[in-house]
Amino acid sequence: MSVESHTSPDQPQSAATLDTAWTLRWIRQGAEVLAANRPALNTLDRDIGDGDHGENMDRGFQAVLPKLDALADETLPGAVLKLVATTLISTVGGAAGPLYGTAFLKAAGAVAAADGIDAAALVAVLTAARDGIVLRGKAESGDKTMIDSWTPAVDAAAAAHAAGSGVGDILLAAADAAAQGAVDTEPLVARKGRASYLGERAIGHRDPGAQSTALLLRAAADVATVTE
Amino acid sequence: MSVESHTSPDQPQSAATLDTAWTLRWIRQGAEVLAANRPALNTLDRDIGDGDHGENMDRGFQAVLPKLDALADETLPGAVLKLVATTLISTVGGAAGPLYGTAFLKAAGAVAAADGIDAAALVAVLTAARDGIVLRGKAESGDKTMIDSWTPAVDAAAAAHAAGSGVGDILLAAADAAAQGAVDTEPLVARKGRASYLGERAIGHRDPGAQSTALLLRAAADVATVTE
Amino acid sequence: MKKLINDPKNVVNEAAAGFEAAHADIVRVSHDPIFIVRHDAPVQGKVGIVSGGGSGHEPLHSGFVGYGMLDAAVPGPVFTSPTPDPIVAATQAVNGGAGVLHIVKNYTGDVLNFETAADLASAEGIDVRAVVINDDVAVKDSLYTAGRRGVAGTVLVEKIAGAAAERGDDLDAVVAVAEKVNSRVRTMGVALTPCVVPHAGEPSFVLADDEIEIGIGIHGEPGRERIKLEPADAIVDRLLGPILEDLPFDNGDEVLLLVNGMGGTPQIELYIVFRRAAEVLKEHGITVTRSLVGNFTTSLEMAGASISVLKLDDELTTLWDAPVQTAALRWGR
Amino acid sequence: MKKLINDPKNVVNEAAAGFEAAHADIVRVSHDPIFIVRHDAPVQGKVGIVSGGGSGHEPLHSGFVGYGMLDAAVPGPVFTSPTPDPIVAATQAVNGGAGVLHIVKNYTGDVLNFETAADLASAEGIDVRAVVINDDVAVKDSLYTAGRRGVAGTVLVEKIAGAAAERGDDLDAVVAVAEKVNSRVRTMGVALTPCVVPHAGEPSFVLADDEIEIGIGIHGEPGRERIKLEPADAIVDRLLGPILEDLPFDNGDEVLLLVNGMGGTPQIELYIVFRRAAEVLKEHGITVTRSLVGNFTTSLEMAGASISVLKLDDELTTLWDAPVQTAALRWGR
Ligand SMILES: Nc1ncnc2c1ncn2[C@@H]1O[C@H](COP(=O)(O)OP(=O)(O)O)[C@@H](O)[C@H]1O
Ligand SMILES: Nc1ncnc2c1ncn2[C@@H]1O[C@H](COP(=O)(O)OP(=O)(O)O)[C@@H](O)[C@H]1O
Ligand SMILES: [Mg+2]
Ligand SMILES: [Mg+2]
Ligand SMILES: [Mg+2]
Ligand SMILES: [Mg+2]
Repeated sequence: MSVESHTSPDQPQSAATLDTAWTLRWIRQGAEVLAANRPALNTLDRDIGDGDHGENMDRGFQAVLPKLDALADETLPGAVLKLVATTLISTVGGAAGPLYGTAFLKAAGAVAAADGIDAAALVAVLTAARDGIVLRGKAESGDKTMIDSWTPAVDAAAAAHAAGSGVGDILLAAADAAAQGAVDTEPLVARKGRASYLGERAIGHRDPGAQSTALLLRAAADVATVTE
Repeated sequence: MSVESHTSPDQPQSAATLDTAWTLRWIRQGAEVLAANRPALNTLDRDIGDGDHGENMDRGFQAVLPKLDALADETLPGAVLKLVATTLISTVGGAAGPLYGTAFLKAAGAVAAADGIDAAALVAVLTAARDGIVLRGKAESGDKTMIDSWTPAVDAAAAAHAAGSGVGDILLAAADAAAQGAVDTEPLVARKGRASYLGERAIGHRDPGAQSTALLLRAAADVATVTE
Repeated sequence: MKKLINDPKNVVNEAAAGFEAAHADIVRVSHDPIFIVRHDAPVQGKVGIVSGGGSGHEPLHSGFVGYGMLDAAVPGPVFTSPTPDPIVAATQAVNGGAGVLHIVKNYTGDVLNFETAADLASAEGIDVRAVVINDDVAVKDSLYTAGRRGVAGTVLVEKIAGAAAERGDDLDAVVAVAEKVNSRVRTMGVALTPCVVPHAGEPSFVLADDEIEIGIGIHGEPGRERIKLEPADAIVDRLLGPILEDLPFDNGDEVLLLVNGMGGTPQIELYIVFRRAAEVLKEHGITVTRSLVGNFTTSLEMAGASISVLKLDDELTTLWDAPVQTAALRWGR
Repeated sequence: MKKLINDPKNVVNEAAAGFEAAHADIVRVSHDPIFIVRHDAPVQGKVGIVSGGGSGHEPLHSGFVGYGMLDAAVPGPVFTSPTPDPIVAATQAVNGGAGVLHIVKNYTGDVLNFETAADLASAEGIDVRAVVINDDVAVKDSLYTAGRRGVAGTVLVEKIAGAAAERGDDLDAVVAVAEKVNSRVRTMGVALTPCVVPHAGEPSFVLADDEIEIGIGIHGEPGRERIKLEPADAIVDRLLGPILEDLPFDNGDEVLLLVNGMGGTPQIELYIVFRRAAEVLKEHGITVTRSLVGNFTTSLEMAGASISVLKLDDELTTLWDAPVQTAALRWGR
């Protein structure tokens, strides 16, 4: 695994900006984590949906992998994110396909033609992704959707940035908040997506999309923070 | 229950001839026994057929009962048997309906207009019933059908008659032989009826029609032999 | 047992009432004795066609009553052949003076009850003939069994004989074409799960979670062998092999391919079966010129399917294409 | 899980290939991206109608492609909406210059993917409009849910809008009639057993041996309540009550009554349901003038049924009666 660390070894460190290599590592790591969590996400979705969320996410990210391999070396981070977006849109289907697709598309737009994502840009990227999902899916916080993972992540990222953190710590904060957000969907009644048909019976179950968001953001943080 | 005994009490006795009252008792007792054995016959038929033999026989005999109640007092045994025949034909369906229907029709024909069935007539009646079934169903002995109950019964009845037995003992002999005949179908491979599709897999299962025959002939004997 | 029924005793009657309510443009229903006839029966001068048998195989036979197919269907109790009375009544109801054909599936009960009914109807001066359908190749030798069973091929006989009667063929001709179809169609089925007869309340047989029954009958009677679950393509090959050998079907034949669902199998699976069957026929140089896919001869909610292959010629193809207007099969009007 | 399939990944592709082989007179199939079109698409000057959604509901939608109904169907993976690409391709394939209607069942995934597809197709100059079907009264308030689901009423929209397009109505008129049908049809369903999605291999939900789910969705989503098994008549009453109240249907209305099987329910049970539903409607002074009974919008092998009631008028009745020639619904040609 390539290393972005510019400081001393033996300590976890973050890069000052996230580059194409990080973007590629993120998506590859995300694909790996989603593949490993396919059954778990299916199970969450079986409890309160139709049991295919793991299937859908895995199909999409597996379709992305060969396309990453084929990219030219000089591809910019925004272009990688856009490729992820279009591939997810054309392979995931279901609710998650257009929602994650839009998220990556808006993220790509936020990065634009920059060759690196610094702390401020990172917050903008996460915010754009979340806003894209809201634009398409019209979910509000507390509706028991992936938004309940994304919004705490965006808020935590903004707070970390305001506190002067670098990209690695911002991602860590976002990942931690997303994970907590996913857990916090458990007591909720759903108002969007299939789970909304369950009424009270959705209580006690974690939203699968919130969980996949948490997994993806954790992957983003993991590949930014490296230990020698 | 009416009593046909002409001899001393305290001993099982048979009437010299079987009359209308016996015929009515037989069919009523048969209906009762078949109702009680409905699940058991269904189970036998489920093992090697389609699971409805108890249902079919019970439906038919239950349909007979109110018709018996409506009979004029002076009805002859042959007319009772004919009524049973036509009712079974029009209510049982399946293979058993036409076969038992024909048996009772031929039995009625053998009794004709007699007002009682003596020992010789009884053997003729049983023989006619069996022959009727063979005529319609073309089964041979050992084909694992009701014939494997009827033929031993007819043979035993003929032998008992030849040995000088009265109608009660003839019926007992027939019932015993039919019961044994039903048991003896167990090791057979079927060559007629639905069980024939099972091939070797029919081995070990008793034929439901042979069993219902044994039950009916036992009822015939039971209501002829009375204990004070 | 979970079923959308009221009293198991009333299943057939209530279904007939529902059928009548849903299809009053096509049929009338007699409730006592119970049978279903074309709304315009008897059609004067036309050969009448009556079929029937135990219920639980719907749409067979009631779903095939109507213009260009059956004149009447006589439903017995579930999986139990009807008695002669309703068969006689149905025969009378469809007698337009040109005689009546009984299409009978080869089961002892059906054969015997239709025989009795035919005797009674004949005694009343109706010219009744019977054709006994025995298309199931799973059952081998009538020396050792009650003979081959009548299964999904029955639908093809009913459609084609019905078209012949509708165009005005006489009784001899209708009997001849029914026999011709029966002689040229072969079927074999597979069960993945058993079915539950309402009055019994328990499965009619038991299959382990990984077992299937090759050569199943339409009442859950067993067939050739019980094997472990295999991919659909392998199962199709097991069914088609004996079918093709039996007639035999030859290179150059044109056929109708029927993939019939047993009741509980999703359509998507039936098309997967059809795909492989068409592929195998092609490999044998046999051309599928007509096809039918769906639930036509079912066993209640059994999961499984059967494949039927009918060797066509111009006459049969023309009769197959002729207009038909029934609850379950309809085209051309 | 026992299914007549090969690799679960190939279920949709192989079924499409089988569908193509069986119905070459009616449809053509594009395999990459996967969609099914009328054999004569695009019909110049005719409004094209495209529907689609997750597979597992067959015959919906592929079985309704053909003359007088859909121009194309886009099957997603089982129970998962298709992506925009095949929807766009199907939209292009049926565009005869008069615009294209997308008939979309109201599920987040379907709505979003069809939206994206419509944007892309519009960008290529095709006039695309969408009607979102939400006939399921089991789901109450779109303030608290993703809104009512599109279920079996979809078939009625597809038939009637298809007839309007076939007779030459323009896009506005076809959209209007589709919306009219959607506004006048109400549906509610019941599940007796769950179904098994092939790639999952396990039931999508669990019902105890004596439990049923009232208000089930067509992917096994729950509805109103889980109750103990009841007689069919009582279940029908539970389904019809909310349907009749909702529109509301009134004394004097003429309606189409659709009793739809979920896939694993024997036809005989569907007719028992139909019987009671017709009886209840009659008690309310509502006349059933058109009816449809069978498996039209299924959930794989789920046992259960849904009842749909559509308030007819002369226009809708005329369009319902118009000729249709598809794999699963056919009359008049
Ligand atoms: N309107 C919405 N806004 C945001 N997220 C949503 C919305 N609807 C559904 N989701 C998310 O999508 C997830 C389900 O995705 P998936 O199972 O792949 O699609 P489908 O529901 O079509 O089967 C839910 O867990 C939820 O997080
Ligand atoms: N050809 C035959 N000759 C004599 N008995 C027969 C014949 N075929 C079937 N049977 C008898 O009928 C019985 C089955 O009757 P039943 O279950 O009522 O009818 P079905 O087989 O039509 O369901 C068998 O157990 C057998 O004894
Ligand atoms: Mg899902
Ligand atoms: Mg039986
Ligand atoms: Mg039977
Ligand atoms: Mg889905």
